[in-house]
Amino acid sequence: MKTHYLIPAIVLGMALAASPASAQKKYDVGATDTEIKIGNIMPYSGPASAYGVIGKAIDAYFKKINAEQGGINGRKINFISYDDGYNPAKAVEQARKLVESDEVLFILNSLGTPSNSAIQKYMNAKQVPQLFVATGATKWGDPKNFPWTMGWQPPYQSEARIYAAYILKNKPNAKIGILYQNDDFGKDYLKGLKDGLGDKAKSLIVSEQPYEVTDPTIDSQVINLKGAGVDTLVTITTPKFGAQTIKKVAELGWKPTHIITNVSASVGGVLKPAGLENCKDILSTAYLKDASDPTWKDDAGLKNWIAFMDKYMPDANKADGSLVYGYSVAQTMVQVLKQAGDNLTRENIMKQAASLKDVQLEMALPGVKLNTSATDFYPFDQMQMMQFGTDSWKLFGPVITGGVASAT
Amino acid sequence: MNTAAPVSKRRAYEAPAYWRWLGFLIVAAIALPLPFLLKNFFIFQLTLAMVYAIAILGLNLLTGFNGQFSLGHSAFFALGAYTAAILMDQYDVSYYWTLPVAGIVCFVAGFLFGLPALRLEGVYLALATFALAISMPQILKLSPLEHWTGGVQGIVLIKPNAPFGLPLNPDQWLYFFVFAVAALLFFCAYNLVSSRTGRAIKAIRDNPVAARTMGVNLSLYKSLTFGVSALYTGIAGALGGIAVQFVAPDSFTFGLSIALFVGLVVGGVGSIGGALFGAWFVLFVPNIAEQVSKGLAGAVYGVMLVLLIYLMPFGLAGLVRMAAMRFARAKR
Amino acid sequence: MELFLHQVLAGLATGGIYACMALAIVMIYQAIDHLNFAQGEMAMFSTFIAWQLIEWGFPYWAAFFLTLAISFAGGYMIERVIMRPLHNAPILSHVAMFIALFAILNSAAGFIWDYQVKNFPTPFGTKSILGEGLLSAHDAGMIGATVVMLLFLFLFFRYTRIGLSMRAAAANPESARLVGIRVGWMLALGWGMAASIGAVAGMLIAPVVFLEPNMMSSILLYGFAGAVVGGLTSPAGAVVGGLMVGVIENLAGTFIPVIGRELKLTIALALIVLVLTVKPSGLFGRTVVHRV
Amino acid sequence: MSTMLLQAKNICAYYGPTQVLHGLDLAIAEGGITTLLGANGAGKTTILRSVCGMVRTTGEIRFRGHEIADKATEDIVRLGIAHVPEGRGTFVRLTVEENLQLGAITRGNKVEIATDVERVFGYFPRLRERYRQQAGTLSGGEQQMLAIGRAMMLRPKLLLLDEPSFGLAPLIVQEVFSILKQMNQREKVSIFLVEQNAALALDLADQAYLLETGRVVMAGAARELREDENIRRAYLGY
Repeated sequence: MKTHYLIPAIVLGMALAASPASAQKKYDVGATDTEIKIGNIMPYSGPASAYGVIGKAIDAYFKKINAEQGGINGRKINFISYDDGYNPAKAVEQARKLVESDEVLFILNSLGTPSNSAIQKYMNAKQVPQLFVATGATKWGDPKNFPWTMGWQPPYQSEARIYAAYILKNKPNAKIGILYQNDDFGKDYLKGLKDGLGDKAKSLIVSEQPYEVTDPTIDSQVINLKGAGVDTLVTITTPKFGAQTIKKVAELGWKPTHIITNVSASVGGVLKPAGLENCKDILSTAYLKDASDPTWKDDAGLKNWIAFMDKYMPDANKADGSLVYGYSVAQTMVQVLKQAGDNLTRENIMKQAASLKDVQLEMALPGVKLNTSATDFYPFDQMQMMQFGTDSWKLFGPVITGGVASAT
Repeated sequence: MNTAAPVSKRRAYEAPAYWRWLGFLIVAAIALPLPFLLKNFFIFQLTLAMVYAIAILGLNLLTGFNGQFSLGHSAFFALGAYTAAILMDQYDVSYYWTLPVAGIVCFVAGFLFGLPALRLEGVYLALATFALAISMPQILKLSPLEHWTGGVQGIVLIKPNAPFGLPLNPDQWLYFFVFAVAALLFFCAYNLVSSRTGRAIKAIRDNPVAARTMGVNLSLYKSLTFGVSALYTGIAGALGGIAVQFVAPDSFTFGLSIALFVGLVVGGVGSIGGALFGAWFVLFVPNIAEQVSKGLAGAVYGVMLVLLIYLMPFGLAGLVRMAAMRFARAKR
Repeated sequence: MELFLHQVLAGLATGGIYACMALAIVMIYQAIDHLNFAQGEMAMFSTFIAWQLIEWGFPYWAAFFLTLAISFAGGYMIERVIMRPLHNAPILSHVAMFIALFAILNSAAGFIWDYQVKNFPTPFGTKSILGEGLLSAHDAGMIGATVVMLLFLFLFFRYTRIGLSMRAAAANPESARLVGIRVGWMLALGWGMAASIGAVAGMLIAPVVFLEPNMMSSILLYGFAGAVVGGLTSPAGAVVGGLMVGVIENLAGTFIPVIGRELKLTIALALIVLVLTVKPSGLFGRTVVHRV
Repeated sequence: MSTMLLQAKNICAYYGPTQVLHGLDLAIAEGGITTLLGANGAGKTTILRSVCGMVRTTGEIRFRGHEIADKATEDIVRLGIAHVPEGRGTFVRLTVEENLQLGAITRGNKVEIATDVERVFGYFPRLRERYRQQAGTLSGGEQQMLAIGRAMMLRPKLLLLDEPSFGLAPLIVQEVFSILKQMNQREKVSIFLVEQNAALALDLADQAYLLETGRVVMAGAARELREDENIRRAYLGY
């Protein structure tokens, strides 16, 4: 079976980017007639090694493109991925290696807020694109100060604002308790939530409980939240702590309105380990399809993804949301490169990345589209809320466009 | 583990003084032209290697020469880096002035930490320093300090340009700058170790009871060594922050302490020159490991470490010393 | 006051985890006179083996005991194959070896079983038995199992010849050889037992924190803290120490304003270091008196 | 004179690359007390360590017909050689009881072990009072007694003693040495004694060797050595 998975995207892209393949070939370092060199930095070792599969998924997808389509516009993709062990100092070293020694055209989807913060200034000074960074911090969409850096996933703050709006509308007198990871990720969400609640933040939030990634359990924090009389719990955690929280809340016989971040909403990766019976009515949002959610079992996009997985990553655990993430990042990249045509300068890559119009990825939720412009560096800024039933998420309400892009 | 006397009690083979000078000249002859031959990226890597070498040397002064075990040197590295970063970022202090300040701050911190640590030995000291390493990133993230530390986001720094209109790019300049600082610090370490004070420090390692009866003030010397060790590591931290142009809590986790410790062991406990090889290992072996296998990068690293320890249980310095001893014997 | 009680109870439940780990740490310290940094990863790896066996359809208890046996063999082999060639090397080289072992086991587990969190079954059930879910049957079972192990170890070391031989071999290998003890075997045996106890700890802890390759890295720290505060020479001290760490940490996080929530671990550690400066061999540790 | 219990031929011993013993011969008679004299650093301790396989040794050592030069320490011990090492080798963290039990760790019969403990108490009544105490808390003399007691728990054929008088008060030394004499006679254990205090050692021993820088320079009956002019001047000091 040889299908062009990106047909809708390609059609759209062609329609919008008038004539992508201009006659004249233009290259910067890293691109030739036969090859495009793309760099990447991932935490294959160290505390965040769980996310290393993103790099592997991107790599696998590019292998597929090279094998099945002969690359993009006749150029094979050479994907060079390095390990930074989630250490910013190492990320700087690896970024410089990619740019100065391997001479890549750009760096794609480097992971982690600290690592990307560390290399941002360097990349912009060198004028090398730092594309589609793998972090949802809000600061990545700042074209005025950092024209060479672009985010990809919905900003954490956008998602948090969606929850804030939901609470204000449905539980105006909520007693909100927040459990958050004490790092850039947690604090960004916290800010988004407070901004979204506006004046009412002070009166509605009754307890904020941070935890460290190094904490073995979050039991103590959950007990404090319950003790503070919280009736609306917002859980801003990574998957492991998300599962722990769901389980502990159930063990305590506590039934608050429970909102959990998209990061920890995977059915296979979080809810199943925590016990599906404990997850009834939990709220979250999504922008990508959850491969472990039975809702999508007959979905064409998912079937393509499964076919890809079976062929190129047969040993991977399909419940891992990072695989869908990496796959979608790679598809976005392919789209941008197709748009760029034969003009493979760094400037044009950046320009094309900033000219995505209503691109519907096959693993994105229906209606959740990629959009960028010269002033909008948040490719994904749409999400939809969902509530857990007995064994799968049920999407509800409209596709919401986050407020952050327009607010800044 | 019993780390009261962690190093072998065998008599070390002492190379004659002129060998050391010769060694230094060879190193300098190789190191000085390098920045004109290599790409900027490699210059940057070598700069980082020198930074780690200084930090490992600091750890070696404490563990190798004084017999005090520390898993907490990432904390002093962080303290030095943040001192430099905050001075540069908030008070516009020139980068070169941040080094002495970072050194002094870390010396004081190390000395003060050394005081209660006096009561602890072996595993207990290991735990106390371990606790320090674990706590440091959390303290750096602390909300009340966010104004200075930048909290979880860290501080971005500007790379210094070469002064006096020297025809060097920032990477080359920083390389020479770090080389000069490293040369000075290594020189001081050599002199310290072979001085009267140095003998007292080593006597404490080898036989504390005898040292005391010889009139060595144990508490003072141990705390001072802790301070000097922290000073070295703190200066390394400041240089590291300047070179990387970014400091954040995640750069200074317990993993850094482990890396420094591994560098210490493979370089050679109680050897000053060994720190250079240790730094090389810390910086490059993870890169080699990930080239072998991405999924098993950690395992490959571990296996390489195992093999290296089999090959030279006393570190590279031990191996060199043994070879030198054989050589000297053969000559006789 | 209610919150205080709740936090103490929850602290005991979490402390049970630390106590379990602390016991494994003290055990290997008794047997090899070292702290083993790879101990947590060994426990994690054993737990993955148990998980795999259960996935393959073994009943829980069969998997449990099979894992104990496999772990014992694994620990024994690690000593024989990896540590043995180093018996003349300085102690710091041993520590570096533990670090290497840590890296290898952690990375291999991630490679084989990936990083997705996995649910691990509990033999005790999850019913709440005290204070509405504050102390579940599993928590109680875990503390109970720790105490049983403690008792078993106490009897083993105190009253069996092999236990006595192991203690002697660890404390003074040269003298032990001079009374005819095969020290090499004793060390390997110690590693095997420590690996088995670690496996029990891992299998008891996993149902609470979920199984994944990094499950043990932070627990090991708390285990160390518990073991050291209780005194490394005293298995009972380790258990008490572990429980204490759990409770102190919860109380610090709950009742110290502003910095407490963000620095609860730091505060707990600072307290421990304070305890050590007052009582350098831990609360229950025996001071070795040397008279010449 | 009875047969030879231990016979060593041409032993050389090395610490790392340094040779300490240079091909010496030695024989210990069954049932007797043999002493080894020599200055500090002459290699006395090394000989004991060679016999017990604790140092790299070449040459031939036969004990009751077994070749033991290439055997591991624990196997040599199991043949019936008990060694009280320099510094006594006490297990300081263990109790007196446990230390004694360890001495008999290679033996299986619990009843015999219990009677042997009683026998040790017969020689050293003070150990009975300290039975449950941590060995590290004992005084120097008591620790020496414990070390000898522990060695006797093996029911050895040969007892190696390294400087039993070291650091002890003269009165205690007298006591220990007279007990050693009794043991030698009653327990049928041969003793090989390394001692700084030559006068004391020669009084106790039947046979003696004099060692200088890793070589035997004189051997014979203890009585004869005591009369020797050179020995008197160099080691006895009168």
